[in-house]
Amino acid sequence: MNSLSELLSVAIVLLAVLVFVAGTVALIRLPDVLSRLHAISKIDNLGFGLLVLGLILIQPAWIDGVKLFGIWILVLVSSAATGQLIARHAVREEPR
Amino acid sequence: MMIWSVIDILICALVVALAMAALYAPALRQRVMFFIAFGLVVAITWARLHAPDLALAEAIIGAGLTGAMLLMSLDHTSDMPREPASYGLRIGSAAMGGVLILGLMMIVSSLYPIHDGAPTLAVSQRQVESGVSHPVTAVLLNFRAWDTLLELAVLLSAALGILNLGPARRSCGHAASLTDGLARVLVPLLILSAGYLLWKGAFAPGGAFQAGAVLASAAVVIHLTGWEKLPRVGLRSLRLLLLVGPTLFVAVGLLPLLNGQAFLQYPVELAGLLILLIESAAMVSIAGMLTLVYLGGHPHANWPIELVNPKEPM
Amino acid sequence: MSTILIVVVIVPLLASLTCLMLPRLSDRLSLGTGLVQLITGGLLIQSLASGISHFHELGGWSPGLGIALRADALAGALVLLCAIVSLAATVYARRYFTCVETRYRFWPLWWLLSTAIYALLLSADLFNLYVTLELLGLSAAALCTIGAAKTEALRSALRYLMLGLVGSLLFLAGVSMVYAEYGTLSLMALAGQIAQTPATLVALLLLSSGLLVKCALVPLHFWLPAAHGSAPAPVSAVLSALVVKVAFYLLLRLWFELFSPVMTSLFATLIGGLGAIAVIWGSLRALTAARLKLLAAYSTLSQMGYLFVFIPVLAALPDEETRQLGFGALVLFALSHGIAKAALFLGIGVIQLQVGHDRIDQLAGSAQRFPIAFFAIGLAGVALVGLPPSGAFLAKWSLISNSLLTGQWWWMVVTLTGTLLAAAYFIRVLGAGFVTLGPEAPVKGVGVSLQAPALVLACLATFGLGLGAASLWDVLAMGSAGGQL
Amino acid sequence: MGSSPLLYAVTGALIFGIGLLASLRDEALLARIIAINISGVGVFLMLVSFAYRGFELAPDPIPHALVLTGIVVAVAASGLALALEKRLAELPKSKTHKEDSP
Amino acid sequence: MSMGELLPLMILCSSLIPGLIIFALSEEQHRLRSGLNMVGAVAKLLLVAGLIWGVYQEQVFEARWTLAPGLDFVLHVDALSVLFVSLSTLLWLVTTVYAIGYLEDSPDRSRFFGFFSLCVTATVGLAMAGNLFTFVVFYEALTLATYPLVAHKGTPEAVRGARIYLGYTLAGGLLLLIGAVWLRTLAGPLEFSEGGILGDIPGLDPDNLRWIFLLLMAGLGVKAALFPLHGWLPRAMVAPAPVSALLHAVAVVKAGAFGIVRVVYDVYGVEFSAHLGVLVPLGMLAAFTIVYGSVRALSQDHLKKRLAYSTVSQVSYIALGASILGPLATIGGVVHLVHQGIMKITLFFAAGNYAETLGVHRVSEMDGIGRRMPATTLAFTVAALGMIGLPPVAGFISKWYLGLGALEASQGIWVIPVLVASSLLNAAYFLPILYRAWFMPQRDWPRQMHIGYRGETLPSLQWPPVITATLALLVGGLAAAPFSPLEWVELIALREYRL
Repeated sequence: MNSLSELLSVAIVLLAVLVFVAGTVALIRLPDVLSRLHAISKIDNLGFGLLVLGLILIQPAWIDGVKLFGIWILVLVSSAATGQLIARHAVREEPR
Repeated sequence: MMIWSVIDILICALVVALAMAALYAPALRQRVMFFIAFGLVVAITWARLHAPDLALAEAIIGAGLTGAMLLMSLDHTSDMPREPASYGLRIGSAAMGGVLILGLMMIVSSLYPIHDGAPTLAVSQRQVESGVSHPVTAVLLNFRAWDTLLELAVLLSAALGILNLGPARRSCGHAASLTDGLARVLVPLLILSAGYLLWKGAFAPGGAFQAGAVLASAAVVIHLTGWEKLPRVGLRSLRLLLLVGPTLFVAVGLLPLLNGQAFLQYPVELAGLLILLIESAAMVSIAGMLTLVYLGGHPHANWPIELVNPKEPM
Repeated sequence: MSTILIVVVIVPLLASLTCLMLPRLSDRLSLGTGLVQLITGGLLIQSLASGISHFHELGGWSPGLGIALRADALAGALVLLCAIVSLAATVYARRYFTCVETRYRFWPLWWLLSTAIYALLLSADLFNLYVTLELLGLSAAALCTIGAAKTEALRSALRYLMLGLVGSLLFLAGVSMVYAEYGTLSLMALAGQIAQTPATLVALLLLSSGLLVKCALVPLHFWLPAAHGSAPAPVSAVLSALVVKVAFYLLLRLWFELFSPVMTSLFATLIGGLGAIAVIWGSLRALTAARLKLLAAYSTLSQMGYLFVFIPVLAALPDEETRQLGFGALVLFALSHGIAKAALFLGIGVIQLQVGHDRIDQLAGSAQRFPIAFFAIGLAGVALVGLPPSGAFLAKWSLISNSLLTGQWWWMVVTLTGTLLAAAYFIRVLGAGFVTLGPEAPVKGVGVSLQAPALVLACLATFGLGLGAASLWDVLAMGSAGGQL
Repeated sequence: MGSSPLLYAVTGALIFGIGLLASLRDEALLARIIAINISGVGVFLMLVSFAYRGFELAPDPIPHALVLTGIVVAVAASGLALALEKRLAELPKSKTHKEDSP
Repeated sequence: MSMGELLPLMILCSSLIPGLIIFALSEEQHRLRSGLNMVGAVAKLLLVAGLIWGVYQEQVFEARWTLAPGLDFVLHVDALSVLFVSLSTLLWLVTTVYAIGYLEDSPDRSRFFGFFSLCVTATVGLAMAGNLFTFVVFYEALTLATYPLVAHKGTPEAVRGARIYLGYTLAGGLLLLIGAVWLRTLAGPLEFSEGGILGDIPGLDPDNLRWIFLLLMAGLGVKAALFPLHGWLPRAMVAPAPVSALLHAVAVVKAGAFGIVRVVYDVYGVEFSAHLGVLVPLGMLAAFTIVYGSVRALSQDHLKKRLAYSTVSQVSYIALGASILGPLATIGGVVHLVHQGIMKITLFFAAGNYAETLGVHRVSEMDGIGRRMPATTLAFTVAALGMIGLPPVAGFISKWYLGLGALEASQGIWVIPVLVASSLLNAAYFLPILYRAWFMPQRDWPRQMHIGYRGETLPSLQWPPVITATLALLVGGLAAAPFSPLEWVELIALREYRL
């Protein structure tokens, strides 16, 4: 736990965990579908982004960092698409 | 090292919790969701137990494909309210089951410590002759190639069985322009990574099954986005698709018999190349078979539901 | 390094692939493959009889690492049984499925099932047995739904598949336990090492219960009547004659070769008891069955029960010589039941094809309209009940004398009541068939080639095995490589 | 260090038991397929935990190959079962008759 | 394959091969079928003649085939088997002629004659069986071959009668099987040999042997129609006349009786069984069956049922003869096997003629039948008198010897009254038929079979009863002739008692 980058990465990962916890709490507490959807996508882009950033810092080889970044992009794309689809479905079903 | 045992306990607890949830959740829909989550956590367990091949396979096939199949078949299984068996029966069976499981767990724990069996040494000694550097692929495609060939046959029999079970699931129609965009990005990416997985299988976790499954997931994406303009795969080429893997495998296996060696005994210097050849053919077939398994029917069959060649005797 | 084993296993696989590739050739190809299998089976038995033991290390790796194929007398006898029955069923299926499209879908799956059976008989590796069991279960379930499958056929195929999966899972759990404890999967290596430890006992229980599900011993049997009863005739013939028997073959392998030190006499008596219940219960249900195929399926249940009644008698036999003879009787009974049951199902298929249903109470006049098929059913009945000219009679004779020898007379009582009940439900069928129709009934004849396989099999079961049984004993005596089988 | 694979093996045994019990219960097919897949994972967990040779050493590859084969076989079987179920659901609801009645 | 081995097999095949060929023939080829039948019957007769000559020269005929280790399929011909083979071959020839006439244009004749030949093959095989295992094999085969014959007509009653028949005989077969297997495990291979084998095998527990004897007798008793097990015989009368003639008067019933004689003489040995004390209960049961059968026959109005009950009682004579220790009683019992066969077949032929030509089934419809069908009724009368035991006809001889044997074995006190009582009862149920047939005025017959030929009925129906009746007279009258059944039985008794 000596070098600066490790210290920084631990801090960032802790932050990411915080976001995850907040998102989950929001998911449970919030009443309607759209706002809960908002909480979920927050977890995916912000929380996961911080996690990836934290990990990139402690990666020995830079290529692994790029791979991690690629993973993040993929998660972003898929969560946005699914979020949009669920929202479309929720809106159409609204008058239920 | 204490941190690792904490993580182990956490993972095991999560796995058991998700398993219980997937089995005893009230509604079928919830059970399928829990099952997919269970599959992902099990993928993490394989990673923890130093089995990257299995993590890949579990993620793609266990959670991915099986989960997709279950989701698709949710719509035609009615959630029949099962009247729970009498209270006494449930308690009795739970108790009896509990005792059995406890006994099994004690027995399993009595097996430890696992003596370091001969096989690990044998595999590493003969590794160089197997033509591939990654031990799991060596075992899968050289030492125990007969298992893999039979496994292909199992997949083939499932696919053939499904082929004559009526028409495939209707594609979900044109959901949204966004999914078109997503699919247009994802599908080529999947195909690319399938090729990469296949080629890497020789010296790192990967191989025919994972690559085939990735291709099948590409087909799932296509089915979900309902791309009608794709060229329809002809019946003849569908059959060929299913056949190329096993046939090539058997052909390569029979060659050594010509000069008096055993079945599936690849010549040592050609082993690497032959394994790659077999794996690529197998990938294509596995992709076809898994897609059929997902579609749940004959892609071309336009049988009206009742008319299933009635003059045919039962 | 004998390549005959490879021929036995690979020819059906190749046939399945080529039938899928070139459907138009599939009819002729299937006939050819059936003949090749019969010839190879004959050669295998002949070479085993002259004492050559067959062994084939796949991929050239020693069994510790790779998988080996092995054939001893028991496996050779069953390979021959499978070759005979599947050839007859193949000839039959060519006429049974009138619609060409169904046949094109039938052949590939049919030969996959045969591959599974041969691979299972010859394999000498525990995990390989799991994979072949799985292939067996899946292809059999898929075959049940060929042709215009009604809801009942689909529902029973589904139940058969699910129970097959549960059985395979139990088997796999047993395999993993064995691998954890002994570090190897090869049957030959394991045969010497198995010791009496609690983990091995649990492994034995898991393996055995997995297989008992597959060969439908009494507590786990409810899937069999529906599955065999509603499948098309050639499929239910192979299911009843071969698939159930192959699972029993595996049980024999495990109990007498691998786990013989763990195999207590209490366990054997328990198995015998379950077998006895199966014999009585199966026959009683067959007596009240409404349809011919259900009757045949229940009779399979009860005849399999006999095989389990043999186990405690063999386990209690004192010296090696009589045990070898007793074992020969067991194999003879399995063979004669396999062939006779296939003949019965093929005969029933003829009636069902022409009359459209197989309800027993409306079978009047079938003795006149399909004389050959009905004669085959009668003859198969003789072999199934175990009356003199048939091999089963010799087997029952030896079972009764062994049970008297070992003082366990109750097995004799079970055998006799079972035989009487079997005779009763066969009289019921024969009686219904003999009742003559009025002259005005349309006597629509049936092609001979549809009825011929049933008759050939029936004659083989009664006269062939009846008179040729002595040679089976010397093959078993000579060829029992591996274990004290 | 030998403790952790034991934990996984025991979890595997637990899941195998639970899954098996659930698969024998008379429920909708979907639930029984999930149960069978779960109990399959339980057995695979036992197998892989037997192969684990500690943190530094490479694990024994044979169980890994077995489990890979097992996973593929499991998906094939589940696929066939689901397809059968789909076909059953599509066929016109003929009167559910006991197997013995004509 | 020396002549000794070949002849038994040829005798077997001489009816097996025609039978199998006949199965394959279609209905229309009736000329070929009848030809085949006749050729088979005549060939068998000639072969049997050769056999008789061979056995007379003390030549050994044996064909052995190991079916399983320790279980041999043996055809061994000794004096006793020659007697039964010649009886069944001769009567098969006559019955075939009769059956061809009787089933003139009825359906399913190929199936009928196929099973008919199989049944005779089984009977002949049973006669030539060399050990108890082969005997059981043919015993069961006989059951199987006769079932389709009894159920031939296809009417519901025929099928029910056949079902009852099969139920009884299969159960009996199983009891025989248990006894045979149990004995086999105790005493090793049971080759039939004159004078019995169990006597000189040390260390056999007598109680076991008594139980085994009971099982064997129960198994054989079913076919020999001993008292509790005779139920199937009257019900099996639904079969067509040739079947009830050959089978229920000669083949099936005699198989049981022959089995009893084999077990008592060639397995246990008559002295050893007397020493075991099993013969007296057998004798008692036989005697009771004799009386019971005759009493039941009195009340039967249906002609064939009355004959059936008379068969039940007559066959027990053989069992009675076997159960009395002494050469004379043995001679009486065994020779009755032949005489009863000949007489009873005549009665059944006559009954068949009445049913076929005039549609007469009941005794009450038979008054004045003598004038309408003189030849058949004459034959019926000769056979009936023989059954009662009047001197010129064969029946008298066997009863005479039985009486002498009983006196010689000092068991006369209960055997003689039984014999006298049964003769009186026989008279009681046969004489009214004769009186009604000859002395009552003719009445209008239910059905007149119109036959071109001026005789009373078809030639092939009329001649068989006459032939067998004259045969009964010849056998009775010329009992002392060199090749008569009586001489032959004395030869058998000679060998059995090792005198």
